[in-house]
Amino acid sequence: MSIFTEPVGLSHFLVVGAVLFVCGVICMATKRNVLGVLMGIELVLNGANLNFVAFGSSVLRPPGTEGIGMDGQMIALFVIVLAAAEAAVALAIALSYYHAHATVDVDRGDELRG
Amino acid sequence: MAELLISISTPDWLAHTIAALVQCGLLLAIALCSAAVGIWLERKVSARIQDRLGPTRVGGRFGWLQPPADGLKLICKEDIIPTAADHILFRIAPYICFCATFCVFLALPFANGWVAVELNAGAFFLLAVAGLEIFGVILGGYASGSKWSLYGAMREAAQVVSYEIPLGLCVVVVVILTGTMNLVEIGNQQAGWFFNWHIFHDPFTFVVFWVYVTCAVASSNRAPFDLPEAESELVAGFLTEYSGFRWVFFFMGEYASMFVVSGLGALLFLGGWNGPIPIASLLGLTPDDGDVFGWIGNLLGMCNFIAKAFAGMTFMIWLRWTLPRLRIDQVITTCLKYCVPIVSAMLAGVMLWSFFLPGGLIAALTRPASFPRSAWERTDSKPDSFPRSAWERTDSTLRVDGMRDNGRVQEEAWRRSLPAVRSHAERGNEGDFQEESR
Amino acid sequence: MQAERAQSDTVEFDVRTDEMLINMGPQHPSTHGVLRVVLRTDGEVVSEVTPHIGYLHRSAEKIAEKLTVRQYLPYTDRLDYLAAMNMNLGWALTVEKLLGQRVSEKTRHLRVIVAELNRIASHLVAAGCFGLDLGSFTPFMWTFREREKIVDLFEEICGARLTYSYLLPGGVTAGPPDGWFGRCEAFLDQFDPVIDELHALLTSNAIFIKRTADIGVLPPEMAIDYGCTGPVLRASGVDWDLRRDGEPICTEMYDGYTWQVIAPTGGRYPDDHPYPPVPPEAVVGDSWHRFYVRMLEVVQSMYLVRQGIEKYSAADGELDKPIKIKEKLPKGEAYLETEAPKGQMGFMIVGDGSAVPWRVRIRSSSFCNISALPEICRGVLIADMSAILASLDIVLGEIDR
Amino acid sequence: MDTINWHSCFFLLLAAIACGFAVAVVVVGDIVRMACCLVVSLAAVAGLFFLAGAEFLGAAQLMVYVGGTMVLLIFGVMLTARGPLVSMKIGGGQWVLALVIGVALFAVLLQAATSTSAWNGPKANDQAAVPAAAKQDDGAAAEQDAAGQLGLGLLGVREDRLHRQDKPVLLGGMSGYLLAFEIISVHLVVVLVGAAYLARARRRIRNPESRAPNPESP
Amino acid sequence: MNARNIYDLLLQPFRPWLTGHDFEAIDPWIEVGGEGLPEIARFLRDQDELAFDVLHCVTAVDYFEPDEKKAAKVQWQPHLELIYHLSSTKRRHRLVLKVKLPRWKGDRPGELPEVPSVSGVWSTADWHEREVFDLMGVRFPGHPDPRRILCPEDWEGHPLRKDYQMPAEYHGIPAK
Repeated sequence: MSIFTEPVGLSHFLVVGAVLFVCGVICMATKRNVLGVLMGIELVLNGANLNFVAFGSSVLRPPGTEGIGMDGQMIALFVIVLAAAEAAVALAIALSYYHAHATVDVDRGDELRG
Repeated sequence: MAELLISISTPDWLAHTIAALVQCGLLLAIALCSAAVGIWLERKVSARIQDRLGPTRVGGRFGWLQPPADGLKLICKEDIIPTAADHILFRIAPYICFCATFCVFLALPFANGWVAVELNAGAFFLLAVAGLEIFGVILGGYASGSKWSLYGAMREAAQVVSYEIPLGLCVVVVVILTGTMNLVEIGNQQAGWFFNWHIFHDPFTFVVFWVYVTCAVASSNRAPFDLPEAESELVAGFLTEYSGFRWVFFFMGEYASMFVVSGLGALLFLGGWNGPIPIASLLGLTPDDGDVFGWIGNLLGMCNFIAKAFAGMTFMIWLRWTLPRLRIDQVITTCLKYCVPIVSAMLAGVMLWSFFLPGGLIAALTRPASFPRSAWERTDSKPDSFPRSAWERTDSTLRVDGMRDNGRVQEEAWRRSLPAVRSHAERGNEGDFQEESR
Repeated sequence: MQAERAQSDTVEFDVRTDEMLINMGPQHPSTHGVLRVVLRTDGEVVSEVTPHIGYLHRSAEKIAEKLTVRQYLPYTDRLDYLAAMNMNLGWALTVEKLLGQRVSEKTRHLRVIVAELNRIASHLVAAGCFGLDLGSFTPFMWTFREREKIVDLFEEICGARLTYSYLLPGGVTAGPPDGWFGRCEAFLDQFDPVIDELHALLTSNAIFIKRTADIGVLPPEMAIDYGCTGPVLRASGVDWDLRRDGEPICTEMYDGYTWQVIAPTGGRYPDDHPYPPVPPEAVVGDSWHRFYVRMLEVVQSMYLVRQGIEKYSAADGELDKPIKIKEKLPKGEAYLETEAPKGQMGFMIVGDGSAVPWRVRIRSSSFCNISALPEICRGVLIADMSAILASLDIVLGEIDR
Repeated sequence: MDTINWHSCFFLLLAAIACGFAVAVVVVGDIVRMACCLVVSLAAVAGLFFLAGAEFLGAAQLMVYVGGTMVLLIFGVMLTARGPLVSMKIGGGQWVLALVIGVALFAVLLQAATSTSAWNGPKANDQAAVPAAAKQDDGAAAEQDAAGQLGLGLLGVREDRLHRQDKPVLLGGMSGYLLAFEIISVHLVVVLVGAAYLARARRRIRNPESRAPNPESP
Repeated sequence: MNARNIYDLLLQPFRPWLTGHDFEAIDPWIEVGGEGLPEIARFLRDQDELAFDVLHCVTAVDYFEPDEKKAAKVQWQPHLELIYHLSSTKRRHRLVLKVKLPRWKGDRPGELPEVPSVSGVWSTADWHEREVFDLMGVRFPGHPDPRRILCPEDWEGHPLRKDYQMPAEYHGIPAK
């Protein structure tokens, strides 16, 4: 019984989601570039999204069990849309930060300024 | 095909892999051929417009072997990577560009059921994947390490992202009309005479079609919207530092994407594989008349579709050799100040029209308007029916479903061969089967 | 509009980016040769333009100090190589001015014919390249097809297709072959409708108007200040043409000809013509007008060629023989500007009594026209740069000399 | 059992791509390459969505995320990428800290993902039951028109509950996610305007046409 | 208005700077002293009856005979002559201004002679003066951008001078 012949289940997806999530967290922690941090956030959101979709998918469940159905996909859809909006705002902030400081290093932005 | 291989005692996994590779090869061939024919067409049409002859000798008459000859020459050329370039990205970019275009062919139906992967969200998938092409362009432009390339990449990003909005809205208009995003179904709903085509559905769709044409030209970077590679301003834009076969990949990508947007336009608005006159059904070549006749009918349909796609390409070529290029601010203005508002208004118009006169223009002229019962009433009164089908699920779509069942021989061959969707296909068949037996 | 712009010092940018220095040229498709323009850009907006010339410098003035004036003639071909006849004519007239000579009637009319034909050819190249620089390739092929016919005519008359060396000081190398004037007229007849086609393809094209109208506006005062001449000056509304307003030796050549100087004075072009009207967006002195003036001048040149052919056949006498190879030059200096297609082409010859000039000075029109580039390109978009450069219609051969 | 489950194979392939490039995002220093790796990873996630039967979502992921957001991101990278800013390193200590936290988090998540038995997939010996289950859950319908279902779901019509007696198809008095949908729409508009405002910069440059002296150097 | 009338008009305000004239030449000219050039130029441009709004050309002639045998025969002393060709689009008349200069400032070889720039009066002079500086070696104090224009920035010598020697090589490129 190899992995190639066995059907994938929910937990397989969850593992992938976990990997993405953790990568995103590490990315957020270790990057000094504003945009790098932003990319970490995207990864985290995607990991979460994958979980939502997996939970909602009827293909991945053993028969008879009940998932969250359509809700999973709908939440994932909202997450995608919100992530897009978040990216736009974050990018705009990054740009004006860059104009103000001539750098995109998050560690240098330690003062509040109007 | 996989079944055939299994029957001659090939291992199951090998059989499926071979079948998948053959299918991919077939698709690749279609993509490359469309690009090659596009290049040949470009050379001939531009030559006619400019009082020239164009290629005449290569391959005997009409220079029909010119594109392969060009390709051979370009592949033999020196492959130059500038020192300032980001080597890895510079190498990857052309493949991204080409692969994205190629992936679109996966979901592009050529005739009723003749599609590699029949996706429910086909139209959406097509738009999404076609939009990935710009990654190759942006990366190529950035990685070249040249300011002109960077400008080309920036322009590409600004332009294509802007034009995705009206392009998407144009598709949404058709999706609202048909009630499905399945391209095969969209094509089948336009069967019959040419007035069944969506472009003639109502005045709004007619306008939307022209907006689609504008956006399609813009999103495939063709003149007058060819700013990313504007040769008189940016030397060659993102292509400045590319040479040899990497350049060929970009080029192929461009022509293949021209074919794709033309094909999508034909599918959405111009009846897809349905000719202006339903010759196939008049001659008795529908799937109802038997497999062989159905197959011949489909072949005719494919010719029809390809002819429409190339007509679209010819139109784009004609535009390119006639018009000067727009400026970047004018390109964005065209998108945001004209295309988006127009198509939004048309979207509202189409919604109203299909609510009051669901049958289209011809139906509106021949039949008195009947106010449809709302979907809600139906849902309440008949909870077992599919509410999603709402009021669009008219007789025609049911008929189409029947046609699809009969044309399953080819369809299944396509489906089974692509393993990713095999299980899905099986389940789909299972469902259909039970419906039938019921 | 002008006043409004002048009032505010603040320019608002949507997204500010780093300033970037870009070399446009010397290998760039729309710099018409080896011009190099350094652009300081902010995104797509050009904030400063610095032309760098000299890549084609070949010491034309120094060479002239080693050759007699007749030997030097082929070098004038290479100044504005798209209008070599007019370069020859300028040189010939300057030498004649220094020598105090005048040519016969027949020579005069022949000179008018070839000079005006070359003006048509040069303006055709300008129009075609204008289209090319705006991204439309077809007009280029169409105009070159017509130019090719003119070049064929020149090949018949002098054997060369680009560097003619035909109009020598004192005369011409040889008379036209039999039937040449007939072929000239045949060309003009078939060329008439082609002009309409070009107008349809470019002048009245909506995108063309959007790309050129109100772009690179050169006000008349600035044009005069920078010494801009030719169609560039006239498109700014200055009614000035050396064929009419020049020194006697120039204007005498056109005695008895009826034609008009094309300049939009008071916002109007001189005559009713069947060509597309001025679009409301266009401002006098912008790129569109520079293109339009050339297109209308082509028609005037056609009138002149037709009249020249008529007058040549009617004129008595023979064609003049050119001066001797080693004709001695008098002491003194003569400066003469003639109306070449791209503007006023000036030659100065300082004679010291020998056959070789002591000093020759070449004042080229493109040199002055392009010196206004930094002024008119401030704040335009990169795409406008190529439109403006195309509208100035420069030839690096005469800028760098 | 020697029949290859292609679904699993493709899952493994896409999962490997998604995870591999996600790790690459963390490891790679160059910001542009990072963005590229992220693109590939996200595209693979879109593929996983397809495998999970969420076609519409997969396409949406490709279009919005990969096509829109990432282009925006790369745009931003290109706007701000100047030599020293392309790759910025951080100290080893921080790396170690981040890794420790990351690994711990991963361990917890892994434990959670594999421990619940109900989350394990349909075993191979249950395969005979799959079509039946699909039918019961109306899985076929779910695959037939996922987008339509999704749309109706937003409106509160739960088609996936058609065959369930315990939950209502139409929630009385509720409209599903309609409110959330509307809020997000408004939110998006606000975000667009806000982003445009933030990125906008006023500055003074010397206007060439007014020859007055420059009041403030740029 | 011919050169003689213009000369009469100039005589009143600028008598000390008018150093010579020739009204019988092919192109009649007036010679002025270099230091008074900008004022005269401004006067020529702004005076309504003169209105010389166009500067066609600025050029220089090097009167120097490197060949000693021939040098004995010439009538002039070695010098440079700057020539300004002016005309008016309003009044339709022409004028040639000349400025005589020593070949070297203070006759010390290598020190370039100087003439105040007129680029503030006619913008045409901007590039033309750069060209004269580049090829003939005359400095124009007051010029906004005194760089070489045709030759490379690091070129040595001024090619149009009669005693100019072409360098043997330029950045490793043999020039002879």
